[in-house]
Formats: sequence, C-alpha cells, structure tokens
Amino acid sequence: MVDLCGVQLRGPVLNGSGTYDAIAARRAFGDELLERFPFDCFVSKTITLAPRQGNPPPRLWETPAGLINSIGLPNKGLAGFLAEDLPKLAELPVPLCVSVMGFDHDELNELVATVGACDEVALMELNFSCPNVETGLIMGADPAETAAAVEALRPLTQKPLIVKLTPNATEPAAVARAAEAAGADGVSLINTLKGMALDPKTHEPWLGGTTGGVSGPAVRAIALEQVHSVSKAVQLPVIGMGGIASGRDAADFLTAGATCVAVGTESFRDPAAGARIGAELRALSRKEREFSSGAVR
Amino acid sequence: MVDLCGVQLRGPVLNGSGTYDAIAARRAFGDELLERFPFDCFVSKTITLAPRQGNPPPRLWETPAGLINSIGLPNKGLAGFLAEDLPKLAELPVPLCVSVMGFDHDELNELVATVGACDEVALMELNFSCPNVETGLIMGADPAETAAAVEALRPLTQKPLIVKLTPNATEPAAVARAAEAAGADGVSLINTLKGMALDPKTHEPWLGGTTGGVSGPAVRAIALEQVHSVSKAVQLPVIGMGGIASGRDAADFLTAGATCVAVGTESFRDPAAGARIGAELRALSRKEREFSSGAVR
Amino acid sequence: MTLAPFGRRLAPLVENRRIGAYQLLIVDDPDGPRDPQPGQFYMLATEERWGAGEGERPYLPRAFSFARAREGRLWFLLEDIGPGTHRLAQVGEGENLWITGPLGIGFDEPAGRPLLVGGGIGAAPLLCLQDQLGPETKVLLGFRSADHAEAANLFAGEPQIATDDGSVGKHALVTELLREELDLRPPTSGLRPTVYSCGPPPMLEAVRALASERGVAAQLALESGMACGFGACFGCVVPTKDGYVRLCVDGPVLDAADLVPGGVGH
Amino acid sequence: MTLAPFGRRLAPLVENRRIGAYQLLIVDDPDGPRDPQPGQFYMLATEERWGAGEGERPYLPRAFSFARAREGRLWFLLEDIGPGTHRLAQVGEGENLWITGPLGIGFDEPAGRPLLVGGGIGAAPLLCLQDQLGPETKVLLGFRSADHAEAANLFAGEPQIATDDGSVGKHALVTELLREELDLRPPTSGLRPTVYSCGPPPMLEAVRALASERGVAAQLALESGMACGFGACFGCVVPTKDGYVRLCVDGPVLDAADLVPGGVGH
Ligand SMILES: Cc1cc2nc3c(=O)[nH]c(=O)nc-3n(C[C@H](O)[C@H](O)[C@H](O)COP(=O)(O)OP(=O)(O)OC[C@H]3O[C@@H](n4cnc5c(N)ncnc54)[C@H](O)[C@@H]3O)c2cc1C
Ligand SMILES: Cc1cc2nc3c(=O)[nH]c(=O)nc-3n(C[C@H](O)[C@H](O)[C@H](O)COP(=O)(O)OP(=O)(O)OC[C@H]3O[C@@H](n4cnc5c(N)ncnc54)[C@H](O)[C@@H]3O)c2cc1C
Ligand SMILES: Cc1cc2nc3c(=O)[nH]c(=O)nc-3n(C[C@H](O)[C@H](O)[C@H](O)COP(=O)(O)O)c2cc1C
Ligand SMILES: Cc1cc2nc3c(=O)[nH]c(=O)nc-3n(C[C@H](O)[C@H](O)[C@H](O)COP(=O)(O)O)c2cc1C
Ligand code: FES
Ligand code: FES
Repeated sequence: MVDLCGVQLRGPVLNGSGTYDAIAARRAFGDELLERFPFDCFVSKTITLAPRQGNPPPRLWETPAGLINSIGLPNKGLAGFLAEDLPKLAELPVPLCVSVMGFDHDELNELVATVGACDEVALMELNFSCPNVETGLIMGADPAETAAAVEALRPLTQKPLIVKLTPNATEPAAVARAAEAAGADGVSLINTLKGMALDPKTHEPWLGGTTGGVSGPAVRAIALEQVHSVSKAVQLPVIGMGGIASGRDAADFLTAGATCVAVGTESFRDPAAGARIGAELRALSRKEREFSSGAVR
Repeated sequence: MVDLCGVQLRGPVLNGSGTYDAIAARRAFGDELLERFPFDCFVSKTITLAPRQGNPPPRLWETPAGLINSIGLPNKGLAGFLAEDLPKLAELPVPLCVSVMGFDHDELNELVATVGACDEVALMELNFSCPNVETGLIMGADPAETAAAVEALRPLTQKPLIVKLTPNATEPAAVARAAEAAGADGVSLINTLKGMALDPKTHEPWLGGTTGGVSGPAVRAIALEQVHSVSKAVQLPVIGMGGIASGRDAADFLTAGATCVAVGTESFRDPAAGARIGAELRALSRKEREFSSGAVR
Repeated sequence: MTLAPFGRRLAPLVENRRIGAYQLLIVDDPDGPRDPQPGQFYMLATEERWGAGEGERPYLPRAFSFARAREGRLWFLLEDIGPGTHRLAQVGEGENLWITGPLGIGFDEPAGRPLLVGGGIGAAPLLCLQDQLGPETKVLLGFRSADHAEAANLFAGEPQIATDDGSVGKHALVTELLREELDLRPPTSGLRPTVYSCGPPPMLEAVRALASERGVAAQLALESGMACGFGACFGCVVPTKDGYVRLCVDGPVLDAADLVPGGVGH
Repeated sequence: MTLAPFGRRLAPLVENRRIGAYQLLIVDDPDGPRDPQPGQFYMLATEERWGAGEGERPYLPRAFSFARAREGRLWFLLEDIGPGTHRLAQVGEGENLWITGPLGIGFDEPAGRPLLVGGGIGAAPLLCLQDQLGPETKVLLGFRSADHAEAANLFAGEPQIATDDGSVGKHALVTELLREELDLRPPTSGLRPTVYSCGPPPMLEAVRALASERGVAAQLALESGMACGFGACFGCVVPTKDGYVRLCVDGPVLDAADLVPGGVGH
C-alpha cells in the first residue's frame, strides 16, 4: 500500500491527467478494463467550469521518441462532468482524483468547492500548467501566484489538493515550495513542455493550436531532474511523471524522490501499460532496496 | 550569403558551441576538414577566464533520441586559448565566433574586452545558459540580470555580441527582449535543457556532475517553439538550434524566424553533418520559397 | 461493435505480400475476437525496432482497418507513405506485431441496397464488408493507376474500377462511377441504396456531397491522426454537426448526414 | 596514427559470424585507409533502424576497435551488451553500416619484446597488433568461459589462455599469466618486455599496477563512454597525471605510467 496525501493506494502507479479516458476505454475494452484496471488511482482529464470543445485539429504530432499535443482541455464542464462522468468514474476499482483548471479565481473556487464536496472524489489535482490554454502556464510558473491560488482554495475543501507544476518554469522547485507553504498536500510534475512543429508541406504550424506540449520518453531525463529537485525542496509527496515507459523508469522517479508515478503517453502505445509498469516495478522492488525512500536526495 | 550581425557568411549553418572542436577534428581528419569545412561560421567551445578541468566523468548519457551531457566547460582559460587555440582557429576557412562565460561581471568584462580586441574574432557569443556550471543558468533566465550584463559589456568591444539564451526559463522571449534593449546584436538558442539520469545498477546519479543538459532530436520541438516565440519578440537575428539533424529541420527553424541555424549533437553522429544539412537546405530552398523571411510570425 | 481484449498483444506475421502498389500483411491473432466488425480498426506496431527510421520515428502505433478476418487471422492492406507504414511493409515472416483492437465503431448493419465505394487504400475496410454482405455486393473502386488497382482483385465478383490515369477501368474518379450508378438505379427505384465509403478526404467529401444531393444514406469511414485509438488522448477529433467527436471511439465510420461540409478530416 | 576520411561513410556488411560468445562483423571499406593502426577505433552505427530498441536507444554511434584490416575489409569483434551492440550483432548481409574512422591514437611502435595481454572482448585490438608484429608474438588472453575463449582461435600461434571458470586453459585471471611470464623472463633478462593490453577496467588496473611494480612499460587501450569519437564532445575523458584527457583523441591507448591509480575508466 502507498499513502498518497492520506489516501491509501494499492500501489504507486497513477495515470497522467488527460491521458486516459476510463469511460471511453470501457467502451472499447468492456469490463475487462475494470478487472485489470491498470492504475492504482485514477486521475480524470482536467475539467473546467464551462464546457470546452478544445482546440481545432490537427491536435497531434509525433516527435522523435515523443508526442506533441494541442488538445486544449475539451470537457463537458463542471455540470456535465458531475452529471455524466462522475457516476461512471465512481465505478472504477480505485480512488478517484479529479483534475480542475479555472480561468480565474472565482472559477477555481467553484470547481474546488463543488468537486471537493463529492463523496466519489478522493483527491483533487489543480492543473496550473496546461500549455495549451491561455491561463494555466502563467500562474503555474510564478511562485507568488501559485501560493495565492492555493491559499484561497485550501479552506474550501477537506480533500487533499495536489498542485500540478509546469516544467516551463525557471525554477519549478520554487513554485513547489510556494505551493507547500500555502497549504498544498502534494505536487505532481511534469506537465508537457511547450513545443511546436511545422507542416512539412505548407511550412505553417501543424497544430491547430499553433503550439502544443511535448511528452513521452523524449522528455524523461528533463522530468527526472525536475522531480529530483522538487523532491529535495519540499516535504510534500511528489507524483513524478514524464516519459515513464517501464518499471525501471518508474523506479528511477521513485528513487529521485517521488512517492507515486504517473504514466501518460506510454498508455497510448499500450492501453495496459500502467499495469505492466506496476508489475515491473514490483519485480524490481523485490530485487532492490525500497524505492519509496527517495534515495537520491 | 547570409548576413549575421554584419558578418557575411557563405551560408546559414553554424555549429553549436562546445559540440565541435575544430582543432581536434583536424588531428583526426587532417586538412580534408578544412577543404570540406562543414560550417559557415565556427563557434568555439565556451571559454572562461581561468582554465577549467570540467566535470568528473562520466559526462555522457544517451537518452531516447538524445543525449545528456555534463561536460562542465573544460577549457584552457583565456590566456591558454589566445596562445594555443586562437592561431589554429584562425586557419579555418570561415569567420570565427568565440563563446565566453564569466563567473562574475569582472571576468566577463575581461573576456569580452580581450577577445573582442583580437582580429581573428568576427563575433562573440555570451553563454549565459550553461546548465552544467553554477552561474550560467541563473543569469540567463532573468531578464534584468541579462540586461545588466549586456549593458556593461556592450561598450567594451565593437564586435557583435550574441547572447545565448537558456531554455530553462519561464519566458525566453522576455530575456531576449531584455538583451535586445541592452544592446545585444543577436541571440542564440536553445542551450541544453536540464536533465538527469540514474545509474541502472547503483541507482545513484549517473553523471559525475549529477545533472546535465539534454540535446538532440528529443528537444527539437521544444527548441522550435522557443525560437519561434523569441523571433517574434525581437528584431535581432536569431541563431536557432536544438536537435537539428536534417535540412528539413534547419528549414523549419529558419521558417520559424531564425537567421542562422546551428548543428550540435548531430555532428557526433556524423562529423560532416553540418555540410550535409547545409546542402539539404540549399536543395530545399530551391524548391520552397525563401526561408530566411521568417514566414511563421 | 466488437470489444477489444484489454491491452496490446503480440501477433506473429504469417504473410507479407505485395499487391501492386500496396502491401498485404496477414497476422495470426488467436486471442483476438473472431468477429471484428467491418470498419473497425487495429493499432499496429512492430515488436522490434519500431522507430528510429528517418527522423527517429515512428514512435506511436499506427491505425489500420482490418481488410479481412478469417480463421483467427487478420488481413491488413497498407500503403507505405511514411516511417510507420514503411517499417510495417518490411516486416519479415517470424516477426511479431503489437496489436490492439478491434477498435472503434464500424459500418452499421446494412439497410437497403449496399453500394461500396472505395478510393485507393480505402478499399481495405470494404473488403471485409463485402465478405460479410456477400459476393454479389456492388463495389466501386477508384485508384491512381493500374498498379494500385491490383487491390481490386481481392474482391469477389466484378468490382467496377476507375483510375486517375485510365490505365485500368474507366478514366475517371470513383465518384463518377457512383454518380452513374445512382443515375442508373435512382434511390426512388426498388430498394433504397446505402453508400459505404472509405478513401482520401477529397473523395469522401465528394461522396458526402453527392449522397446529400441525392438524398442517399452514406456511411463514411474517415481517417485522422491517432495516438491511442481508444479514446484516451482526444487527439483524433473531426468536426461534426454536434461539435468535435473522437474518431477512434465515435468513429471511424460516421454517418455522412452528421458531418459538416469540408469536415472529413485533415 | 592514420587519419580518417572526413565524415561518415557507408560500409556494406560482408560477414556476420558468431565466434563463441562474440560476434565477428566484417565490412567492406574500400574508401577507407588500408593501414589503420592497431588500437585505433571506428564509430559504428547501422544505416537503417539504428535506434528504437529497448528504451528507444541506441541513438549515438558506438566505438569499436578494429580487430583486423585486410584488403580493404575491416573486422570488428563485438560483445552484445546493450542496445547498440545488440543491433549490430543482428545486422544482416546486404545491410550497410555507417562508419567513421580510424580514430584515436593506437599502440606505439613496439620497443623491446611485446607481450599482448587481453581480457574478454579486449582481445579485439590485440589481434591486429599480432598481425602487425608477427605470429610468434606472445599473447596472453583471459576469458570468462570456454564460449568466450573461442575468440582466441583467431590468433596465430598458441595464445596462452586463462578462464574464470577453468573450462579452458588455466583456471585463473589473465594477470596471473602475465605475472608468471614476467617471473619467468624478468625485465632484466634479454630484451625488455613491453605490455600491450586491453580489457575490462579492473583487469587494466591490475595490469597497470603489476607493470608499475615490475618497472615494465605498458600501453593500455582504455574504454570510456563516447558520443563522437573525434574530440568534439569532451565526454570521454579519463583522469591522468596531467588531468583529464579525451580518450578518443589522446587515446584510446595510453601509457600506463601516465595513469593515476584507479583511473582506467568507468
Ligand atoms: C481508422 C483508420 C484506419 C486506417 N486504415 C488504414 C489501412 O487500412 N491501410 C493503410 O494503409 N492506412 C490506413 N490508415 C492510415 C494509416 O494509419 C496511416 O497511413 C499511417 O498512420 C501513416 O503512418 P506513417 O508513419 O507511415 O506516416 P506518417 O508520417 O506518420 O503520416 C503520414 C502523413 O501524416 C501526417 N503526419 C502526422 N503527424 C506527422 C509527423 N509527426 N511527422 C510527419 N508527418 C505527420 C503527414 O501529413 C504525413 O504525410 C488508417 C487510419 C485510420 C485513422
Ligand atoms: C575505443 C573503444 C573501443 C572499443 N572496442 C570495442 C570492441 O572492439 N568490441 C566491443 O564489443 N566493444 C568495444 N568497445 C565497447 C563498446 O563501445 C560498447 O560495448 C558499446 O558502446 C555498448 O553499447 P550498447 O548500446 O550495446 O550498450 P550501452 O547500454 O550503451 O552501454 C553499456 C553500458 O554502458 C553504460 N551506459 C552508458 N550510457 C548509458 C545509457 N544511456 N543507458 C544505459 N547504459 C549506459 C552502462 O553501464 C551500460 O551497462 C569499445 C569502446 C571504446 C571506447
Ligand atoms: C494528449 C495529452 C493530453 C493531456 N491532457 C492533460 C490534462 O488535461 N491535464 C493535465 O494536467 N495534464 C495533461 N497532460 C499531461 C500529462 O498528464 C503528463 O503530465 C505529461 O504527458 C507527461 O507524462 P508522459 O510523458 O508520461 O505523457 C496531457 C498529456 C497528453 C499527452
Ligand atoms: C557535449 C556538449 C557540449 C556543449 N558545450 C557547450 C558550451 O561549451 N557552450 C555552449 O554555449 N553550449 C554548449 N552546448 C550546447 C550546444 O551548443 C547546443 O546549444 C545544444 O546542444 C542544442 O543543440 P543540439 O541539440 O543540436 O546539440 C553543448 C552541448 C553538448 C551536447
Ligand atoms: S486516437 Fe486518441 S482519442 Fe482517438
Ligand atoms: S567521444 Fe567526444 S570527445 Fe571523445
């Protein structure tokens, strides 16, 4: 068992927000998905107060050992999420973490207060770091802004609040410290790194959203460094992610100081990747000393 | 011909500082190197005032489609460079750009004044962005610090000063704007992204310097986005680099607003990569509209 | 809609054969369902050395309609147009593919007189549809040239063929064959036709426009760039009258009536 | 030291043969120099699908001593220990390798009585050295097991063999053979011996210590992680009495006397 902000998980492997739609996956794979659910805690795609269509396609571009996405947080909005998605997500065999993003403080307050009041929800993640919509990035890169937001939200719910940090910042550890001081219960990182690609034929930006966020093995070394420096800077549990594709990768993030890991892009290559990575990690843990101690400090 | 800060180059392909030692390469390949010199302008490895041994090995780690290095700026120091290297670099068939880094303002002043006085030197690059030594990163991420440094250096030489920006910053475009306002003649980017890897056996950091910098195709999309946003922000010529491995890649950077491109890690795979990329670029330019117009603005 | 076993599985290559301009891959899939629905697709990658081709790609799996499912074997017909299809086209016997699927929603149970209209590699999902509907099913196929048109030989009966260069069949676009067919047997005479179509975006757009003009139902198998194939990434959206839908879970077959003009994919 | 042609070039594989635990690759290199110096090395990669193995690597070329150069052909002996050597070990006839080289500084022209001491795959550069010095040259080789020791058959004459498991030759480390040899014919008797050695770091460290103890000259071919092989990246440094030196341009063969104890590489 792994303790994540007071929530007991059967293991340390989560999904990255926005990289797994358990409801759609159940349509594709049926109840076998639930029987062999690949994650120890399920993180929802980021929801916003109002419904969003997301960015115009094309939304994807493959890079060497990675992916750029410009999805732009399509979602049903808070009301749609509560009515349609939450009941289905409650059927998953693992605790639920809901990721939220607001375009201003009022929106954030409403999201956190409302979602935090739902019994189905075990944790909340505050996405301050989406590179594909206007607001997220700026707030998440600035320690003071992050602290102000967390301070305002902290009293609104009893549920643990995890701040998702942006890697597009000069010093993610400073932002993490600010979040900790303001009352956050955990931090998660990395979100995607800002990236861009041109259409090989027209030489115009390929992505409908012009720029996007880079994920996958290409960013793993960058993510590991940030997870390490953030873990050194805060006492909070850290959820490490960015290019994790194997148990060895996951073990490295735990060794670097993370309490949990999340799998994102690798699930696109294999819908059951989370389960494989969890199993590989258990096999390694038996061979190696306990990872979760955060050995590299 | 390409005009880079008033210096006429036969083409737009430079090497990334620290990724080509023309003196060592001449030892390995003989004068064929000069006859088929792969770059249109040669950028020296970054020199410092005092000699440096660099970081302890291991200094390299291969990543998916990339490389982390923790070299730590080994160099002979200013005096050694002037006595031993400069005369040899002057024999290269292309203009010379000397990259310098100082640990404080006095050091920087001395480096710029002294190197700037050498006839062999056409341009200077100010490396404010090496992730592998303590000082570089902090200065290069902060617009005000960058501006202060450039302002102090500007009067010390007539030679064009190019500021090498760090990608490990919240807003590289803001740093570029500050450099422009302070009198810089050009900017170059990206330097390497901070990264880390663990030894698969010991689970300790692999690199002697603990962390390093990530380069290669893995970072290309990130670099292209930064080159694009910096090019939009300043009027200065921009030298774009980061994972360029083909003429197509180089063309993308030029389309995104760069005046020149630099090839780094790809030269490790092929010592003549710069020449191949230059040739591929010329072949493309004939087919496509003029790249150097910076079409994506 | 047939469910996919959860996760990806290894499927050994049984045959890799050139069919004119295309490549036919047959893999053994004993653990997969026997009854994927025509129009459903699989995500494919090779077990070894997937990637690091030109430009260090492919990295993600690639989507392919199955062209035929027989005795636990899956047929895929593919066109080598980039690093992923290039690697797949070179897979040798004895190598394994990673496969996930069947995915997505295929063609609806046919109502009326089915008319299969394919363009280029878009013939692939129509082959299994004809297998299901019977050899007498009318098939109209358009190809660039005779080389590409060899794929037509996989079909039963006598598919009608049009080529861009006139080297085989009619020197025309396949939509012209469709127009003639609809003129010959208009929707008002006998059983109403339903068009089942797959092909490049401009062709599908023409089919959509023609079907709408003639008041004929049409089911179009679309394409878009996919990263996951099971609804996880939200990357594969196409615009419809109801807004963006994920082609991998709400398609790839969409009702032409739901599409907005010009919205058949990038 | 023989200069390399500038840039990388394609070299077709002529033969890929298993030699016990190792793999022998022979490539055609008509445009390369005929006289690389023993101890020099080449950077190798495959033309196609270099990369995207386990963990999406290899990405950079890998360094290999040439084991023999004959009639425009280069021999490489390699041990499959990771993604790069694994891919190379699988190269098929008809495939091409990218090669750059010969690079670095090889063994010095021998002064005195040469004694070749190899450990494992470190036998590779000693083979061409023996080719140069003549078949009577004394060769001492250590291997893990009989399987690895098959590489000894490539040498002329009767190399003395030690194995870790005693399955072939003496049940000992090769440094024990060296000690015996030096005891038998001490440096004071006849021509002074010079040790030429290549092998894993602990072995080279033992050779260095022994040579220093006996006052015998020793040239050691070291290894370190290399990205470029031609002095560009400053990544391959090893500590010497003069500070760090780049093994690819100042080595890979270094004089044992210049090394600091424990400094033979990571
Ligand atoms: C549901 C579905 C079913 C399909 N069925 C079949 C089938 O049966 N047979 C078949 O042959 N094909 C089929 N396809 C198409 C097939 O998936 C593509 O041809 C394949 O993904 C191309 O991959 P590639 O690596 O060869 O080329 P890529 O280079 O990945 O793609 C080719 C084109 O995609 C664009 N593109 C997208 N991202 C990039 C990028 N990062 N870099 C460069 N170009 C990019 C470019 O326009 C490029 O020309 C289907 C697609 C879908 C969605
Ligand atoms: C001058 C010279 C001559 C050589 N001659 C020969 C020869 O003749 N024959 C021969 O077989 N070998 C030779 N080698 C060694 C050969 O270069 C290596 O075995 C090869 O580079 C290994 O590559 P790989 O991809 O198979 O394994 P890698 O996984 O790249 O390397 C194996 C080991 O290197 C370390 N390592 C470094 N970077 C990484 C990373 N990013 N990820 C994981 N591990 C890493 C680890 O300790 C790992 O176990 C020589 C080396 C040098 C420098
Ligand atoms: C297609 C896609 C969509 C994503 N959507 C979200 C999102 O809605 N909210 C969020 O916090 N992160 C989102 N992310 C970021 C991931 O959760 C994760 O931080 C990032 O992808 C790095 O992990 P990976 O390399 O394992 O994918 C998304 C990533 C991808 C690739
Ligand atoms: C081994 C190595 C050494 C480097 N040394 C320097 C340096 O001394 N000064 C500098 O400004 N940049 C240095 N860089 C950064 C490169 O100049 C370049 O900015 C970066 O590698 C991105 O380009 P690439 O992906 O083409 O390599 C170094 C990069 C590498 C890989
Ligand atoms: S391909 Fe990922 S959601 Fe459709
Ligand atoms: S391997 Fe690059 S300097 Fe030696």
